[in-house]
Amino acid sequence: MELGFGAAYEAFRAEVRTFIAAHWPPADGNVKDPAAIRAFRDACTAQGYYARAVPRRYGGSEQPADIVKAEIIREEIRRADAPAEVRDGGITLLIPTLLEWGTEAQRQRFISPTLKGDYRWAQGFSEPGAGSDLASLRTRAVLVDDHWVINGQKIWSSYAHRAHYMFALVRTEPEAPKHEGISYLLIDLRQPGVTIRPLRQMTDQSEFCEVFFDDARTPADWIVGGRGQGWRITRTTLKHERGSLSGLSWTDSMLRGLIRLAREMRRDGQPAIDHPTIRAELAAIEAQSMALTYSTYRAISMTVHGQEPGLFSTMAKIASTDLAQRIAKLARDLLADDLLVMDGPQRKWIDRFMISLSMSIAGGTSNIQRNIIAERGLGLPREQRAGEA
Amino acid sequence: MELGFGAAYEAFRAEVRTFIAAHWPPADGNVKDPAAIRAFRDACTAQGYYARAVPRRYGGSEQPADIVKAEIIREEIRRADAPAEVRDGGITLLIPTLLEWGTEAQRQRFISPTLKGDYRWAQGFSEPGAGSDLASLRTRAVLVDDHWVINGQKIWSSYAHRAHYMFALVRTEPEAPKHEGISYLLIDLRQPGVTIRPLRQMTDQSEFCEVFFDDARTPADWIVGGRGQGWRITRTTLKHERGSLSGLSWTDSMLRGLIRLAREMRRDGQPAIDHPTIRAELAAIEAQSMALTYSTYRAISMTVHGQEPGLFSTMAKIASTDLAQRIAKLARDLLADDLLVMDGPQRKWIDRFMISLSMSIAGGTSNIQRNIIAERGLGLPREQRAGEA
Amino acid sequence: MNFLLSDEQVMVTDTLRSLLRDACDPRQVHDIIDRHDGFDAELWQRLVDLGVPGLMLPAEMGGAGLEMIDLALVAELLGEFAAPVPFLGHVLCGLGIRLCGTPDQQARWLPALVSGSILGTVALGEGEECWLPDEWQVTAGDRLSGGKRLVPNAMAADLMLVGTRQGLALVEKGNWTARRREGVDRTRSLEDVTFHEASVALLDRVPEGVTRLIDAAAILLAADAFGGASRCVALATDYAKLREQFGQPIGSFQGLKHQLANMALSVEPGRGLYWYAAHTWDALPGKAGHAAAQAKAHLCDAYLQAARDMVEAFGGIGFTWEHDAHIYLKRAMFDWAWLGSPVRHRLRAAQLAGW
Amino acid sequence: MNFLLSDEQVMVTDTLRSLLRDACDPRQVHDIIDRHDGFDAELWQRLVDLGVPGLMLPAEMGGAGLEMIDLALVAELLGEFAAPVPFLGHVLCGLGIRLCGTPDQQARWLPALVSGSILGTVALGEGEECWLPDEWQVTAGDRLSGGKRLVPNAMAADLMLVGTRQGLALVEKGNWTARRREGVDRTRSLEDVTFHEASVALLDRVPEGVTRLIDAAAILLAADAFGGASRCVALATDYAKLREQFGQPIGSFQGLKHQLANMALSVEPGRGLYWYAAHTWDALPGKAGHAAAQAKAHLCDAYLQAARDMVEAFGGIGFTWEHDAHIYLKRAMFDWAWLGSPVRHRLRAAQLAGW
Repeated sequence: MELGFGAAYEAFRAEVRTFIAAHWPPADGNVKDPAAIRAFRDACTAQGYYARAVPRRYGGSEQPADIVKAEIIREEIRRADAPAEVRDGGITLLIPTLLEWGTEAQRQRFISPTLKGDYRWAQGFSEPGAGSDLASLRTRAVLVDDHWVINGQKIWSSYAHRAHYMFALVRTEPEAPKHEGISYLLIDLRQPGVTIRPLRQMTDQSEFCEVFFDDARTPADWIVGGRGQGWRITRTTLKHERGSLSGLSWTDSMLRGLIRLAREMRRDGQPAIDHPTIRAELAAIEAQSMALTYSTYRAISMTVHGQEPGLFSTMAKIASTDLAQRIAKLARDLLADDLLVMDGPQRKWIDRFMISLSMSIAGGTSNIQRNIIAERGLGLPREQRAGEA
Repeated sequence: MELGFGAAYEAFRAEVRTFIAAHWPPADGNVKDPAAIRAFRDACTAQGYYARAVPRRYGGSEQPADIVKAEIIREEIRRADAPAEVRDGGITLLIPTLLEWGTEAQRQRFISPTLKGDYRWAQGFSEPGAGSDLASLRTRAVLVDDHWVINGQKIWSSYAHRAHYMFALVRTEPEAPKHEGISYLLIDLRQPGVTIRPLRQMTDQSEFCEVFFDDARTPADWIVGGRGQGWRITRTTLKHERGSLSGLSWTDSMLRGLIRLAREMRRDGQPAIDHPTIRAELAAIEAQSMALTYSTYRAISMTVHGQEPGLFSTMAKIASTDLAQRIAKLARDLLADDLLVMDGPQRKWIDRFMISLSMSIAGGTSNIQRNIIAERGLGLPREQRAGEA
Repeated sequence: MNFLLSDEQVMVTDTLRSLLRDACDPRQVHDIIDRHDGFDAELWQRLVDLGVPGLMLPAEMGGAGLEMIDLALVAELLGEFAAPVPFLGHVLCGLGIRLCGTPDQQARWLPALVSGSILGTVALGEGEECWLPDEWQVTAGDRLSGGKRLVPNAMAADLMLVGTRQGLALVEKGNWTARRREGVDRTRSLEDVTFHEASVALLDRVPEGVTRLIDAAAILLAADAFGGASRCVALATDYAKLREQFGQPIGSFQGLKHQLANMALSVEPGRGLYWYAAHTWDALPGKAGHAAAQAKAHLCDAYLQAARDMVEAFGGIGFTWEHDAHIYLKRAMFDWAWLGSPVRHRLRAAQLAGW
Repeated sequence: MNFLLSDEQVMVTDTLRSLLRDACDPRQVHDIIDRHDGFDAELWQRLVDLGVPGLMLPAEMGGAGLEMIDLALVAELLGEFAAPVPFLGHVLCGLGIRLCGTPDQQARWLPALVSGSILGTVALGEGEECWLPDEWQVTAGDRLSGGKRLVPNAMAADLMLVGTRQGLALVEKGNWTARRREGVDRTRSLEDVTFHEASVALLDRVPEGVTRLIDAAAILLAADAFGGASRCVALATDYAKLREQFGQPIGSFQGLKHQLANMALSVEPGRGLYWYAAHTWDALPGKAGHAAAQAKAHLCDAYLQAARDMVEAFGGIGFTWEHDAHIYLKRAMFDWAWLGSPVRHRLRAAQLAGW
């Protein structure tokens, strides 16, 4: 058992650190300069640090899969505060899909500019009335001559108001059974038939959008895979999402923030962090976070060695959601009066108190996650429902 | 709004108190003397305090329903530490059933000795494999000449090893649909065909029994209601169980015990009750108990005034179960080292820590209670299951 | 025992509920929070016309001379509808004057508060969870200087009842400067106020009067919380009946069903607790401090949890500004924190219980 | 990074698991708890034969010279099977001597502990949650007097490692009187012991050795708790698959399904935490105190909750003596309380984290 990264990896780390130091910050010190940020990212790709899973012929760096190296790169980038690899839906979801299912023309056309950040993508899966239950979606596309004509509505599309394109699931075969009537289309969002309405969130910020299609059009060959294969494609794409350490660094930074907050706030005339109730709960949260961290390390180590990590792999997501809820609750207790105002020194904790709620919603509700743990993790029988075989 | 019992009731209370003082303790001071206890209970019945719902011709005191008077009687008996009304299953479940469904001969034969405590009854509903789902029970009775011949097994029959008779649900119509094949029989437990095995509990005490029938017999006319009516009879009997204050006094005494425990135990070098974590949790438990108490008062007041108390009436049971769990948890925290041993000064809290678990089991699991709250209380739809219309 | 509402109480709440259904539907609440510049003056006027400000004030001042339970029932309904009105500050101002004011002060101010011709409020907080009389640092002599925090509707108010080391003191409009806080709960504005050598009129020093005012505030917050929390249960339940997934209402799935049952379980029994607290305020004053603290702690915790659970039950839509959910979540945050967090009231209750 | 078991570790745990399946099935555990007069000597002998007592002891003493993680994996399995053996006291006794003993003491005692020719134990507790070195009051000079509480298998032990103000001290059989406690967990006997002018041999004063012994105890309890808690999840899950109600396995009802998922969620990630704690003990000693305290607190809390949840999942049958459930519930109570309750270890962890 070895918890560090081992000598070979530490050598790699040194190499990464040297590379970053040579390229960041830019000579003029302007870390906000878009051109400098772009140049840095390009250099990272050329070096084999970014776009590691993408072949060179499409603009990637085509490296063998190595989540430990990937994590070292992330850690060192974070430590240097250098521009991280872009991790939007275009890169994490669309590119792998195109690599597996796309035509050569689609790959040539879309992958490289997406990697560079020139094309930004919105995801178009959810609809009002079809959230966790994608099979029931109703946005439809009809092939008219050489274009798909699209009508309907998508929702929860992150940053669609800033995106150029959307990869979307739409119903193209209305006569087919539910799952088999869906196709995977690429759509230019900047056309007259598309209306995008950002959804204002309860935090008074906007991240998600509604997207309305009113005779929007997309070329006939912007379909990925065959007609009616959209459902299958999406399922394989989602399967590609692998265990990663990135969720952990979020948890870790929340926890460190919480400790700082507990030092700043007071309770019963003493620093809150010295109060036994606060202190014990903070330690309990830390333990929960440690459990999650080291179980993830274990799962990743096993995956790397070709073993099946088992039960834990079904629960990583909901475990971090639960942790976020618990952090939000203790933050609430610490905030006390500051919970009343958005213009106080702890505004970010007010937002987090609310955002922790959206975590259990984003990407499938916690109840669906619990079903997965129970059925896939524990092997409990699926529920027999009326009308099912 | 009036929280006390009102002047008329306070006059009744004074009368009860005077009566008890005149009859208890017995002149010779021997409060353990069975004859004295029995004499006291008989006097209470004659006075109209006990067996209030039972007609005089069967040995009861035949009083108009009045839960406030009933509560005052209970309070005064408790205060005087006098022998309480017997509240076993024979009295709370069987007698109302006989009054509604029994033949005159059955009433004459069974009610009076049951009231006096000469006949003790065990309940025979649950079976291994048929707990919450009574309709699937399998103990069967066949009418052979003038006797039912019974074979099968019952479980969770409280104190069957000390009982004389059992009221049981058995399958008499094997061809009928599940619910319609069950009859309600009275059975003498002291016969060769009956074997009773007390179930040792995890607390090392025995309350529940398994009862095995091996060609046990009961007279043909010891059936209550008609053949196949057992299910219906039981449902109406269970409906008779009314909101009562008796659960509250249990909760209240637990809470007072918990406060005493918090005074006795130490935490971080101070009395545990002074420790802010313990103190806050104790107060939170008290608030939960108060909420339960006064919502019960409201529900009872409404019932007395012919109003429907609504949502709360579906949740009184599980609310007290939840409270018991929370009490058990704080007791655990207070016990610390004493949690390790059964021979310590806090043995009763060890038992309670375990018994709190059996509360959510006894009389229908908490999950079934939650279904009732959701469906009956909140009006959520019943789940459609495979094979149902 | 007769622990239930009288026919009159049922009638009054029915009347008020229809008024709120009509005059305080969610679109109107959204309008107010989107404008973010005050309260719903029209709705407030209708509540004034109904006699809400004078409910507990003496008949000779124009009030109805009713009891705390009556006022708390109103607070429950305002909570249920998340009514954006200056109820809390206004009625506490009047109640404080009734409890501690000299006859002259009562005669001068109460009729105006009852008629709604002036708006009153209370300044209790001083920051860092200082809310209660024995924590107040602001000192009132001939003049008043210093600051109070998180005062409801201070900018709109004409009269402010200020908690000071010398007891309650009255300050008139023009004698403070107010800074608008960006309150989380936009249905109830909060401002920080500063006094600089302000003219001030001390009320009689009636220590138990001050305590009773705090208890009243706790009870009204608890009642608001119960109303809001019940609405959260109802909203989530209604949604679960309508919204379909996998071909059936999501409310038929046992997982969600049990979550909704648990929500209801943590909310509904709270009714008896806040009723009891209000009843002690009227009938058993020796028990009121303890009961009020317990009600405030228990109900406000339950409300905030119920509001969070409701947001989750709605899924993504519940996280949007357009949806009603956040109105309740934020109102729950107000009830939770204003006057001090639940744990503080629990510790106060423990002390009052003599533990 | 290579945070997983080696092939050898997998092999050893597989071997041990088959041994326990055979030699420690529930009927055997029930026999022991029904007899209530000690441990399963035959099973213990088989564990001794397998080399369990010497796993972490040096090769020159007959041990295997392995690491804490290896011993913790054994503890997990013993927890999973609720093995009624004197493992905890015995291995801690050997480990304490290894950590703090003089070469002579090591040479004298360790081979005998490895071979199982003598049984060792540790006396840490003094009652009222005094478990840790800075709380020990018992004083060892030339002689030892006083009492220790809740000592595992003190009546059967030949050698006792006693925590004193002067550090760890060795006392041989015959130098104490033991009073059998009616332990909640009958798979691990507890006795109170009294020393009266007993002969005693102090170990070297190696303060960090004493601390490391405490950390080891915490880690072994955490590992036992993880094994037991996982078994609770498995038992409840298996039952839910078999038991039918309303015509289908109860495990197909979403309500129970989610409860079982939540149980698993509160247990399974704990594996990484106890592994980490064991790993720090071997490889990152500066972090071991904190990690061990956290593991003990987190896992033992999770175990007790999982055991309670399991009993509920079984319904009435789970409340009977004949059923296995209470064996785990009571073992969870032991793990939770012995060496101090979770909250104490959390406060210790906070201090060690430098908060």
